[in-house]
Amino acid sequence: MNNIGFLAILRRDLLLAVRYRGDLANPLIFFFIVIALIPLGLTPDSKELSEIAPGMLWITALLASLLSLDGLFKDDFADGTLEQIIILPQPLYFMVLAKTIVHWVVTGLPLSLLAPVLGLMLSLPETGYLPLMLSLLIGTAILSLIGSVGAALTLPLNKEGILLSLIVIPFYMPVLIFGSNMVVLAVDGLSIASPLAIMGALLALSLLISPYVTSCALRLSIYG
Amino acid sequence: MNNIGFLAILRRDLLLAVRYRGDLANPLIFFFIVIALIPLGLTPDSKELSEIAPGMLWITALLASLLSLDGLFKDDFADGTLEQIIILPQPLYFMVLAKTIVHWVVTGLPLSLLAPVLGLMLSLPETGYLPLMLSLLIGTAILSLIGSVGAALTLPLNKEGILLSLIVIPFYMPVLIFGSNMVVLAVDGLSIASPLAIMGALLALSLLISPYVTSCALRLSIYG
Amino acid sequence: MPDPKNILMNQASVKTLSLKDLSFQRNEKFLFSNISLTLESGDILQILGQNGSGKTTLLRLISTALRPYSGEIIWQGKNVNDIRESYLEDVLFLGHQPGLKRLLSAEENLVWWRRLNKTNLSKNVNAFEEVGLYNHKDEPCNYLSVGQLKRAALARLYVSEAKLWILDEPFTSIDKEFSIKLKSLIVSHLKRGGIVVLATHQDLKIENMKYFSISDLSGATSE
Amino acid sequence: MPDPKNILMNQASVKTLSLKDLSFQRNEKFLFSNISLTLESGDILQILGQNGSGKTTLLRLISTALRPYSGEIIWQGKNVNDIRESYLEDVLFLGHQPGLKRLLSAEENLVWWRRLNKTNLSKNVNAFEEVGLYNHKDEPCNYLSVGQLKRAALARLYVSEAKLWILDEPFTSIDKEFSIKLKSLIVSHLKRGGIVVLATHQDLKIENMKYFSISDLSGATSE
Amino acid sequence: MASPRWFYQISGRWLPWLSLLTFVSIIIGVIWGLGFAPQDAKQGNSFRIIYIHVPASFLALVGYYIMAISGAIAIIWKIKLADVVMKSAAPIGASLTFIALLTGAVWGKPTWGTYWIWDARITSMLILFFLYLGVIVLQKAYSAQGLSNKAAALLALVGTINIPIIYKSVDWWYTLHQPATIKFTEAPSMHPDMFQPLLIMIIGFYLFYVTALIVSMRAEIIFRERNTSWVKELALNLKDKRPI
Ligand code: HEM
Ligand SMILES: Nc1ncnc2c1ncn2[C@@H]1O[C@H](COP(=O)(O)OP(=O)(O)OP(=O)(O)O)[C@@H](O)[C@H]1O
Ligand SMILES: Nc1ncnc2c1ncn2[C@@H]1O[C@H](COP(=O)(O)OP(=O)(O)OP(=O)(O)O)[C@@H](O)[C@H]1O
Ligand SMILES: [Mg+2]
Ligand SMILES: [Mg+2]
Repeated sequence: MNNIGFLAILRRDLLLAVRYRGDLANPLIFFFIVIALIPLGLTPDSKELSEIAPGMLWITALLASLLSLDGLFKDDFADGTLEQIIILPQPLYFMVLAKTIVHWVVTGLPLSLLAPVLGLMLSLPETGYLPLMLSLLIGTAILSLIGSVGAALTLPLNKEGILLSLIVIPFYMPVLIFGSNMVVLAVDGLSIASPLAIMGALLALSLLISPYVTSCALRLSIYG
Repeated sequence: MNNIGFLAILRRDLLLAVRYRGDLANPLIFFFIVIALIPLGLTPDSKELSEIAPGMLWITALLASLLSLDGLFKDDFADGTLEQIIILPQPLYFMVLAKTIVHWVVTGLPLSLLAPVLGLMLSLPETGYLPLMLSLLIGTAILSLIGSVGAALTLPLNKEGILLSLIVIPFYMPVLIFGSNMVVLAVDGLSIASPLAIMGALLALSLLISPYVTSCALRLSIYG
Repeated sequence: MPDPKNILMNQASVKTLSLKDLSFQRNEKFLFSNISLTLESGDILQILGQNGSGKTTLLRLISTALRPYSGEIIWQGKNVNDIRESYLEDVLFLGHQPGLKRLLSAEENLVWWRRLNKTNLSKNVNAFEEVGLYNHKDEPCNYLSVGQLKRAALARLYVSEAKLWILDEPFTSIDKEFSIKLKSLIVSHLKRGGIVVLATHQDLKIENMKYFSISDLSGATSE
Repeated sequence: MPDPKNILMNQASVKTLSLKDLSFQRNEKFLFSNISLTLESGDILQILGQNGSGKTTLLRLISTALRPYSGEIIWQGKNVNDIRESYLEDVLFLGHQPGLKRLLSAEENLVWWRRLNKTNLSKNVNAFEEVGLYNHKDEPCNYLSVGQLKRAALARLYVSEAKLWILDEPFTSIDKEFSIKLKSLIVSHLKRGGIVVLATHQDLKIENMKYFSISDLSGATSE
Repeated sequence: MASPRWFYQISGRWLPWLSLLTFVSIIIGVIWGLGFAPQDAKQGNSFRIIYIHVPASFLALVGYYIMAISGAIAIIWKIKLADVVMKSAAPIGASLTFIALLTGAVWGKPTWGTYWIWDARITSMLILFFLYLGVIVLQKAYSAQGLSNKAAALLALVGTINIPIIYKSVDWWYTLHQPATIKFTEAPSMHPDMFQPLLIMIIGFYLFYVTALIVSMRAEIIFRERNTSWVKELALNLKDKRPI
């Protein structure tokens, strides 16, 4: 019974992402653009760029994921859908999980796949490509999960936009540290086992906790 | 007669910014957070940081201004105010100008004033503080003006969010280049006269053109 | 029109909804207090009251979307908080807002709601023919006029098997012709043993209608 | 009730609004075509039509918020496109959407509209007493109920000096008591020589009301 | 005069000739450039990519001006045909820009040892690509037809003012930093045997551009005027000629 809501929301949100198009393209465009701004603002020198590449790629991917968060529940809230979903005879948990998964599929996944191309533009050494993708794949999933809590909490505020950042960023920091560290290690030819293990643990933890907390936060936001 | 609308919108939008609070605080918080992420993602080494400081400060300020843009007309559009403003017996030009000015007062101005503090966090040499502020003051004003065109053009699209970036960023690039260059020159002890002059010219140009183009774009968006 | 109650008796299950001493506060002021009433299969209750008197609030309480300050809502003899999921399977709540995605068509929206709420939106009717949107059902909802949007939202009523309908101003923005259809839909729901609670400012002239008026203290006052 | 027209004659200026062969297309299909009619001071026109027939569209055309596909709107003998600003000084248009900022109070919103449109919203009345929101006028608008919000938007009518009122479904969501008040406000506007064009599905029973019905081709069909 | 219908009929007469010329000049250019032009002393055969790279880059730039200026004309003088030019020019220009970027990147690997450097010209090409994308996305994003064209034209119009500024600033930025990496070869003094086929390729790309523009304009015109009597007549005639 439980997965009725899960599947229905999964399908609809994917359909909506395809319909809006922008949902899919926007984080990618943002990623691309910010990476293109960096040489303009800093330096065109490829050696200097290659040094900051892992960190900049990770920070930018994090921002792209963060910025697409604020639409996670907003539309459903504004048009009354959320109010209705909450009074469905089904646990909210799975529906929240479905929405979060779609968020990752629509932002984190394509970001991770595109990352090597942008790595190339920032002269990231080739040995960094795969670890970059891997770290982003896991990392953005954690970001989406953590982010959904923030999105739910800031839902009834009118201009959540960047306030959301404030709430969410402290929790993003460990992900950023281990994620970019993984790439740096790989570029330097060292083992990435330990940050990878930590990222895996973080993912498991947030998968366990965050949809539940998000459901509570949503109830709160709506009953307000 | 013309400045009736101008003053009324100026006053109300400032009042709204104070009322929402977030409007004022959000770009600052974003600015702050991204700058705080940089040492985490890149390197805590202050020498390396000080080298990328001017560029990073400028890029971040640009993003903060950009991201706050998408609310410029959205609320007025959604609640029917814009539809009504367009049929007021007054030229739209001044009302658009008023909204753009408020956007700058609420984002660019505080960003510029806060920038030296963040420069300090990134170990920017002290000689860079004033030029940083100056370049941001002029630069963010240009960004707001150019940005208003993008915000108006993407208004009726449902998820404008980041599509706006795509449209606006190419036009932001010269501002970024000259703005960050000004800081670099100052830090190196060179004259900033020439980028300053260019920024001034850009400001004058965009002040002349952009409110007009924005009005046209708004009419377009609404007649749709 | 025969008394719906009589037809009911033939049916297996008579449902009852009662409110017990229901109170609700907003900003430390009571919107209403100690509301007690009981509805049975075939009953329709119209909630009356001035703008801002708390009709919407009361409906949202009954739908469990809000929680009462004090008092209980009883369904089939049990507090709805204890039997939340099975209660909600019997409920259809349509609020002020349509709950439609603007970029999906009216039909896609309905299909989605049916998928989400299989137990409840399961009747096999061509809802869009009923609400007169057959020609528009494939257009994205943001191309619909206000009244058409309302109709698209009301389409859910036509496929609903829920026993308890909670309707917040279902008659706004719709034209006369469709108002009449909607009223007859409500009446036939009652005949099938359903219960309806609605808020509207119109006189519906449905037989055996019950009324509950929220005496206005804090609402808009037009004197 | 005396014929408003007679009272008019004493007044200095008689205003006239005419539509000439007005047509409008949406998605390559005509919503309506060749509408021609004339209204004079004291006239009220109710636009009738099913949901989706194009009432809102017609009102937006008259307010110049949309541009006609073909045809002209004439005010005082001149095409409104040529005298746009002076025409708009005579117009008050209230659409479906309230045009209120949710974080400002009802009063702040009204003050702002008055500041923006000095020539037009200049009457000195306590509008909030009139619309029955006196106790709520200092609350942010997102705390108002749907009907209260509508009243807050309608408050502009009470301070308006505009000759031509264009009202899109002004009676939705408001309670009976205030409906009556609103109707009498409209009647007194007519007596003062104003013109009203409105779309509503209700029977207003105002004397000498003119009707225009948009014959429905593409709209919702309820058969 | 410049009505879409008139253009459709006129261009119908030109099109066969244009296509033929395009085909011939590109075939000649390709065979000459790839088969007969001498090898480059330093780069060997990899230099032959120039025969696509340079014409593509060149037309990508020219294409933006064609698009932007026609957008401006469409907005200012409300000429329908200019609108059609603008809409059709955007995807063609974007594709050419993309080809220039791609061939440049592929070329970069053997010559510089890396696919990408932040050279001034390369950077402005990237920005040009963004500009094209913006116009295309904006056009796509609006659902209403007339609106999307006006919005995109407005953007292109603003672009005309800004393009020179953007380009100047990128040059300035690059000269300021003067990085130690390899610099872009400034108009290499080319052997005439290499240059002549390049010239033919450029002419061929020009012709190709015009042909592609006309073809997509014609499609766009038919689509826009699908409800007019002349298009319906046209469709009927086609049916008569080729009964299915
Ligand atoms: C992604 C990388 C590249 C981009 C975006 C790019 C872009 C351009 C552009 C915009 C032009 C000017 C066309 C004109 O105005 O005539 C051009 C010309 C040219 N490019 Fe590239 N290019 C790239 C890589 C390369 C590479 C790797 C080489 C070879 C070393 C190269 C060699 C040339 C030559 C020889 C010309 C013509 C001579 C000239 O006008 O300076 N390009 N390219
Ligand atoms: N932005 C739009 N794009 C395309 N079609 C639209 C758009 N807005 C409205 N329509 C269509 O135009 C028609 C007329 O809409 P309009 O809002 O004028 O109807 P209405 O008579 O006011 O209806 P109602 O009684 O529901 O308010 C409808 O069929 C609607 O689907
Ligand atoms: N989120 C909120 N916060 C504080 N007060 C609120 C909120 N929502 C509504 N109110 C207040 O609660 C009261 C009841 O609102 P409610 O929406 O239930 O009224 P209603 O009877 O449905 O009115 P209407 O006829 O206008 O729909 C109103 O006075 C309103 O101002
Ligand atoms: Mg209500
Ligand atoms: Mg309408």
